[in-house]
Amino acid sequence: MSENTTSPSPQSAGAAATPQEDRAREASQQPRMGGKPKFAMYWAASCGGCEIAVLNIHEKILDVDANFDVVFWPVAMDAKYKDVEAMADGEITLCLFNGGIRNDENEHMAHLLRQKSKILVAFGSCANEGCVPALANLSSIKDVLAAAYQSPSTENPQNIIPQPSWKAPEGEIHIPTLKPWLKTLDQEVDVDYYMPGCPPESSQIAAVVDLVIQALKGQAQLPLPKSVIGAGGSTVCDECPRQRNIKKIKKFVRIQDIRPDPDLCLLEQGILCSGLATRSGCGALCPKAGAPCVGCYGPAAGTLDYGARLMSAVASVIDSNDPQEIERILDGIPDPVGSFYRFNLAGSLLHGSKAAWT
Amino acid sequence: MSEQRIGVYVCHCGSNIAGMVDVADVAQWAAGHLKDRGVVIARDYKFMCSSTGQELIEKDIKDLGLTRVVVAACSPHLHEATFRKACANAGLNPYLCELVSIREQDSWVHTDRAAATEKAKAIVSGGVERVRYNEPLEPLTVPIHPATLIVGGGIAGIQAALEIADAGFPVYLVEKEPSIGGHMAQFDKTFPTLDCSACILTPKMVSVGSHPNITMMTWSEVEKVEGYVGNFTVTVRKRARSVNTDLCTGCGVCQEKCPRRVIDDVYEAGLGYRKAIYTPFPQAVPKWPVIDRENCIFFERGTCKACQKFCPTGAIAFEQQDEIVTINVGNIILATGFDLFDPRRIPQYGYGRLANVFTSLEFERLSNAAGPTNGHVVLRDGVTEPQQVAIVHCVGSRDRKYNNYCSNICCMQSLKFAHLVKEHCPGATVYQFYIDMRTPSKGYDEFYQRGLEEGTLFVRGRVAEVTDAARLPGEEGKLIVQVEDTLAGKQRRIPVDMVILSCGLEPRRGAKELAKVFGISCSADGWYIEKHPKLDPIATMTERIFIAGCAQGPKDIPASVAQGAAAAARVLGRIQQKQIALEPIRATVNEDKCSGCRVCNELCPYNAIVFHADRGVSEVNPALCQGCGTCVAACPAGAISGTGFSNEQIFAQLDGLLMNNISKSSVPA
Amino acid sequence: MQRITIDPITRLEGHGKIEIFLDNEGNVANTYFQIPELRGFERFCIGRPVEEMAIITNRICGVCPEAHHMAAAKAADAVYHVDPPPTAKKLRELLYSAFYVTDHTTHFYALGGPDFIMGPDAPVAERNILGVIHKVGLEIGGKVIQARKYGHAVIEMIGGRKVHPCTSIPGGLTKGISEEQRQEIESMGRWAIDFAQFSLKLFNDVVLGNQAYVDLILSDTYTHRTYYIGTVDAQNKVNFYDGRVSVVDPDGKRLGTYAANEYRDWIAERVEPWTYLKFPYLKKVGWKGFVDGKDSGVYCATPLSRLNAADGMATPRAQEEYERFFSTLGGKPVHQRLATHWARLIELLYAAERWVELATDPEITSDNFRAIPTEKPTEGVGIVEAPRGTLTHHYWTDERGIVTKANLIVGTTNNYAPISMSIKKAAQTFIKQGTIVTEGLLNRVEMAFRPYDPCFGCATHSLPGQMPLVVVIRDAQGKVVKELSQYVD
Amino acid sequence: MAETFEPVIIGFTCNWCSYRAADLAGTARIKYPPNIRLIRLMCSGRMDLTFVLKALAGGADGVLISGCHPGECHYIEQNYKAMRRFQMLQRALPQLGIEPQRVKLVWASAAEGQRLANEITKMVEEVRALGPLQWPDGLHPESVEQAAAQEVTA
Repeated sequence: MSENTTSPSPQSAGAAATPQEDRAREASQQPRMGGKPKFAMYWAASCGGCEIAVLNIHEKILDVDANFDVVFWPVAMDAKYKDVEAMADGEITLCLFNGGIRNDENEHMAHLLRQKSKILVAFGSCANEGCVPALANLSSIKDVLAAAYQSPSTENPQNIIPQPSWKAPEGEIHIPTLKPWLKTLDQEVDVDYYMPGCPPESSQIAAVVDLVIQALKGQAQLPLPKSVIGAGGSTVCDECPRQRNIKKIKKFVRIQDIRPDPDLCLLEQGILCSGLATRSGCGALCPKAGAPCVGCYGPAAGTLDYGARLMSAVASVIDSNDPQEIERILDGIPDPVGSFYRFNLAGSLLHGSKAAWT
Repeated sequence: MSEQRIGVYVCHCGSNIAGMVDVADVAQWAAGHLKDRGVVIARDYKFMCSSTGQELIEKDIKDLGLTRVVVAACSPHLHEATFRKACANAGLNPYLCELVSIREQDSWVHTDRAAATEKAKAIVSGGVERVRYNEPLEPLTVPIHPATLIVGGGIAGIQAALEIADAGFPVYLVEKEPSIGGHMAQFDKTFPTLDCSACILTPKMVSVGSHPNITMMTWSEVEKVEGYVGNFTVTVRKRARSVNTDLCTGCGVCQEKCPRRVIDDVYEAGLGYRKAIYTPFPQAVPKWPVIDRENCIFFERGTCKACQKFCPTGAIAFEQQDEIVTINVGNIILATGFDLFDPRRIPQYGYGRLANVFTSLEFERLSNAAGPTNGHVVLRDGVTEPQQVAIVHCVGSRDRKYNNYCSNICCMQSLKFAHLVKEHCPGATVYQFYIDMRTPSKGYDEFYQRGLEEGTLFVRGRVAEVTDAARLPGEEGKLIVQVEDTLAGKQRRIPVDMVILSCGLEPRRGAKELAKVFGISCSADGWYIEKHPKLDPIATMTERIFIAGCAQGPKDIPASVAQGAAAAARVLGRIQQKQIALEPIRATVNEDKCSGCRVCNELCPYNAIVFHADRGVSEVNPALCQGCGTCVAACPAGAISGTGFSNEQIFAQLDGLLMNNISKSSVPA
Repeated sequence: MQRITIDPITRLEGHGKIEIFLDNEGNVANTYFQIPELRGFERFCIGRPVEEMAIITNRICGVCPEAHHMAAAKAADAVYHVDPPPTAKKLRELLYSAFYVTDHTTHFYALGGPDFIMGPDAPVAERNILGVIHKVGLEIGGKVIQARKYGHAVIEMIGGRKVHPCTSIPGGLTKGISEEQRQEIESMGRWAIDFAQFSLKLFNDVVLGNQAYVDLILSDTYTHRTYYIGTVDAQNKVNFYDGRVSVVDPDGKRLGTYAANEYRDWIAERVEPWTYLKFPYLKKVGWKGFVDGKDSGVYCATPLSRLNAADGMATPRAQEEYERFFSTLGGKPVHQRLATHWARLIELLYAAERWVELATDPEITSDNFRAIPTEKPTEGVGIVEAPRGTLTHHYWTDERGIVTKANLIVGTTNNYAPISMSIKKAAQTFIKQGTIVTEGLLNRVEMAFRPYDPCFGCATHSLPGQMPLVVVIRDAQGKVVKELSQYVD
Repeated sequence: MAETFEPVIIGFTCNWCSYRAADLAGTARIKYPPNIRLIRLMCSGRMDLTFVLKALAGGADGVLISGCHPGECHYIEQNYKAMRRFQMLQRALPQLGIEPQRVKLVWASAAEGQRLANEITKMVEEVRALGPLQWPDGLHPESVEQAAAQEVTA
């Protein structure tokens, strides 16, 4: 779920907003003595693409170095985990947190960095809405483990499954405990800003870096707390050069089945494209490359449930009033949940399948 | 959201609600548990809708500075207006008031007091959450065009046209036949009074024809309706008459001289002939004939022109083209009438196969003095008078295979036929084969009695078959009516000379297509749906479009006339207001969020959504929008919002109904 | 008994945790290298359309999404029994070569290289890309950034996006490239060749020019006699995108080669209860535990392995370097793990050369980059050489092409056992009779696995965070007696 | 949980047909179980699948969607859009581990109070038979973990 959750339910009725505003206000004040503001970036259960995307801002990375004190960034530099614990609360000015919350260690780091950071940014699709790994929320941990440790190439006659703690002959050793359910960052801790994308586009990252630097110099305003940064206010179609006509879908096709017209809206050609419901900001990269939008920038502002929005929209333009024919047309979408919640399952209203918790 | 001050008012509705719901408890609960949701006062009262009840609300609004009001009482369809008005009186925008139903949907339908009371709490809680997101709205007002379009020149349409025109407002009367008059013009006598149809109809037709405020468009059809409530732009196709109406005097020479005889299956129901250039009947209004180009020799072969040769005023105009005219009107009355059920669909009744099986309309013509037989009731041979006549009721009506409904007029028309047979063919025996006799209206049952007295024979039972296959002596050369006499409880075979099928009424073929043109809806039977089956049988669900006569359902002449007049009265009332206030429930597009994906474009049946290619965004025309909210739900970018039923309001109501708005711990067990 | 916990390891693209147990004499009793996470891709690929595997499984790893994209796309081709047109294959390989350039560059300059360029005993604070820049000069930083930039430019041109490409579908690609793009790609490729040669020269001067380093490379500490695998073309030359997988024994003798769909005859995986990662081994030889030698099925799949498993490189300059490599290090196979860094640079050169070869191929701009599948989808395997090892994707589908079972053996996973062995060996070398453990240990242990460039993001199909290298020494009761970090206190 | 489980069902009705049918059921004192709570929309075409999922995620055990009969929509044909969305959702629910019978589409004209009451009664029984859905509170995923605690250590 993201900033734009307009759900009036009291849990999200902005009750949390105040501490954010304080943090944001403080953050935008001139850094106190102790020199440059402190920057941290951390990856929880993620693929590392976000780190790569940040590295891909190329020369801009030097601005970060020039304007921030990089105190914690595992992929780029050595720093002591203990150092983070030793920091004062809110000592880190800006923390980009990517990755979902898959195990108790991720949880621990989320809480620690929340506590130590003035501005905590949910960075990238995983932290925002769960991304592809959240599709695991469709199955029980049992099944997930079975698929991995009873795989066709695994020789595991005694059906060994890794254990959170195990008594080796020499002593007990531990590995983190998997959670039944991959969570988004703001399902675990309070988040100040949301930066979507899988990964966020480097150009957007660069722009945000600039903005924050300006803001810290008092030359710009930080966006309102809880808002989405580094993305557009519309959906991908807004940036898509393909020609669009009124939508009437008689048949859904799989991309390998046709040679799509390179200039015409993919959805109108029956290819399930998520662009219409997906927040703009990427520049419609995939549709420009002839591939349908997969939805990695998440829901548009004001959307409570990405998949429900997309389903409602796509179903509305099915060109038939006959239940049987509609069923036939829907046969063209063999994996609705996978297709409509590809990146958003953890962030959706249901978070996953009942299978994951029963 | 700024802090809300909400008042909750729980109505006893005497014992209607209080009898099943502990209203005091509900009010108390709301005051307590919904306090931190903004409820500052919660009262219960005997009759909230009473003036004292309303004053209660108005007083609280003033004294307590309420910003929102929730009334838990009856259905919003009953009293929403009442309580909105009360709020308005107290200076609170009426749309900041929410009426939730704990009567129709709770106290009246449940039997367990405790459960009903808990449900009432949930309903109130839902209303409170929702009302927090209600916005102050102003009704949209649009001016009304004073002109009225009436489609259909039958008796209902004629009546409506005259009422409005006489009141001094312009009327366009569109009729697809060459003359107005409709089915009534085909009848000889009308039940139950048996007065002459022509005698009472013709004067009305004439005054329509000559009325300064009525523009008649016969031989014409409506092709397109655009614009919006109160300001429709209607496109009418005036088919080429091939006659210059400025010159034509209606002398009729052309019709005499025209060498091409055509079977007239509209006016004469196929029993008589007309010419290729014709007026349907002598008293036709307007008087000008039309050339039926399918059958005109000139249009077939390029020669003939007899009519032109003889026309004294040179009014024949073969070169005429269809004319497309657009007219602006503020109101529309649809009086498109009915079609007769085609009895060929019931083969065992033999119509079309057995010469002397007639339809009711055919008989109307037979018995009409101006008809093909000059009023002689004879068999197809044109000479033989029938000695035995069978009248079969409910042909195509009250029959699951065809139409479930009762066609309303058949019993009476059958009684009329029986009377006419006896009048024209003295000594003839007449059988009525009926299921039930239905003669409810004024003077109808008396007419039925009269029929009985005249010695018409009534056989109760649905006719199984009409055949000419003689099996018993006396059946040769006769039509045999096979029927189970459900009173005598036995099968009977009754030989007759003539069978009259009292055919049911059906919606006009193409009624559905026409409904689409006007944006109204049809019932499963195909009749146009009225706004309310009892309280508003004249209006449709589409503002400014009314229905009259058989278009709304089978009815007799008095009812059609009454409904035509009623529709006219409605229209006149509207016109006098000069402008309409529309419920401000509308969809609006946030152009910054709109990506121009165009998902919504095709979804609006009122074409209220336009796509601006230049800006790459869609826009909703508030005057065309009817507020259904389909586009709001479909917009993948969440760029369309709907006033009155916004996502926020519905989400909030959900949380309220599910009691997610109050911490679970404090939910009463 | 004492135990040492190293949790986790820095500058390794993924998360590892090392437990070292000492016996009462203070010698290493055992080490456990644990991988703490699992995301469950094999499970949730099930039910998805197979054509989406290329965009779902590349989320396994943001460091080498291109590898997963390719393997998944090739598997999907196989599932549909469709053979993409030559142009499609060449475009994919072109993208893939450019990717290799960025990836190997990143590793050598940011992750592995610093150990050498700065020297193993340099303060950790300096043993990173910034240190390298300071030592070798600022323009090198620019060059490294440039190399990554160019690589990603090509990836975006063909793959549609810089990270997580999206254009490979069953039967080919969703788009081709224009002549303008081709020219741009070619000129960037030519620059990449110079850069690769520059990097080899750098290695030559700084590392091979320094006897101490050469000795270090050749020292037994970093040597394991294992099997090696790597993909080779028809001429048994190294190939990243396609071919048969060649398997050679510790003596360099080729056991044979296998095609993608034969992988299960050769490779099996073992599960241990103390780690989420599995241990692949050669099925034919069998699992004998964490030991090397001819009788142990433990094998290695790295740049070094690929050179060992092949007969040479398919491009001229790389071939020269290939020959020099083995002559310098005393013939095939080379078992010294630290030589992997050198092997990686030779691959960098090959990738750059291949990049230009393909960019100048007359077919590359053809618009025949798609074949429409006509067969019923069934089952298929796709194999590519990920920079960190042979990558295998295997999918079974129903007749609609919906995945019913998925099996993934990922680059780094291949090397899990050898890495564990390297760590143990390093620990044993540097912890003797309770020698006071110093940070030297940490550096050496790090150096032991860094050649593998392990990416446990791939391996665990997750890439959780890392923490600085910390050694905790506990006594038998598990009480902390000493704690060391990489920083000089 | 109580001896007999009392499901909570959220009903979405259109303003013109099904809500009036509910009114009619009331006026005619037709009885049905109190487990349903209605939300009035202008048209079933307003039905955003988000409403259904929010209801289910928010504690509802079932959702009833109701509108005018096909061909009788007050807005001409918008109820067909509701139907299309409903059919789409029916295909997604099983993947989410939710029995499709928990969400129902019922056409009811303004005259069909009895029919609506019957459908509600039927659905309450069906959902009662399915048992509680009790989806964990989305904003507090801990409840998910409690639900699945025993699964955590496989």
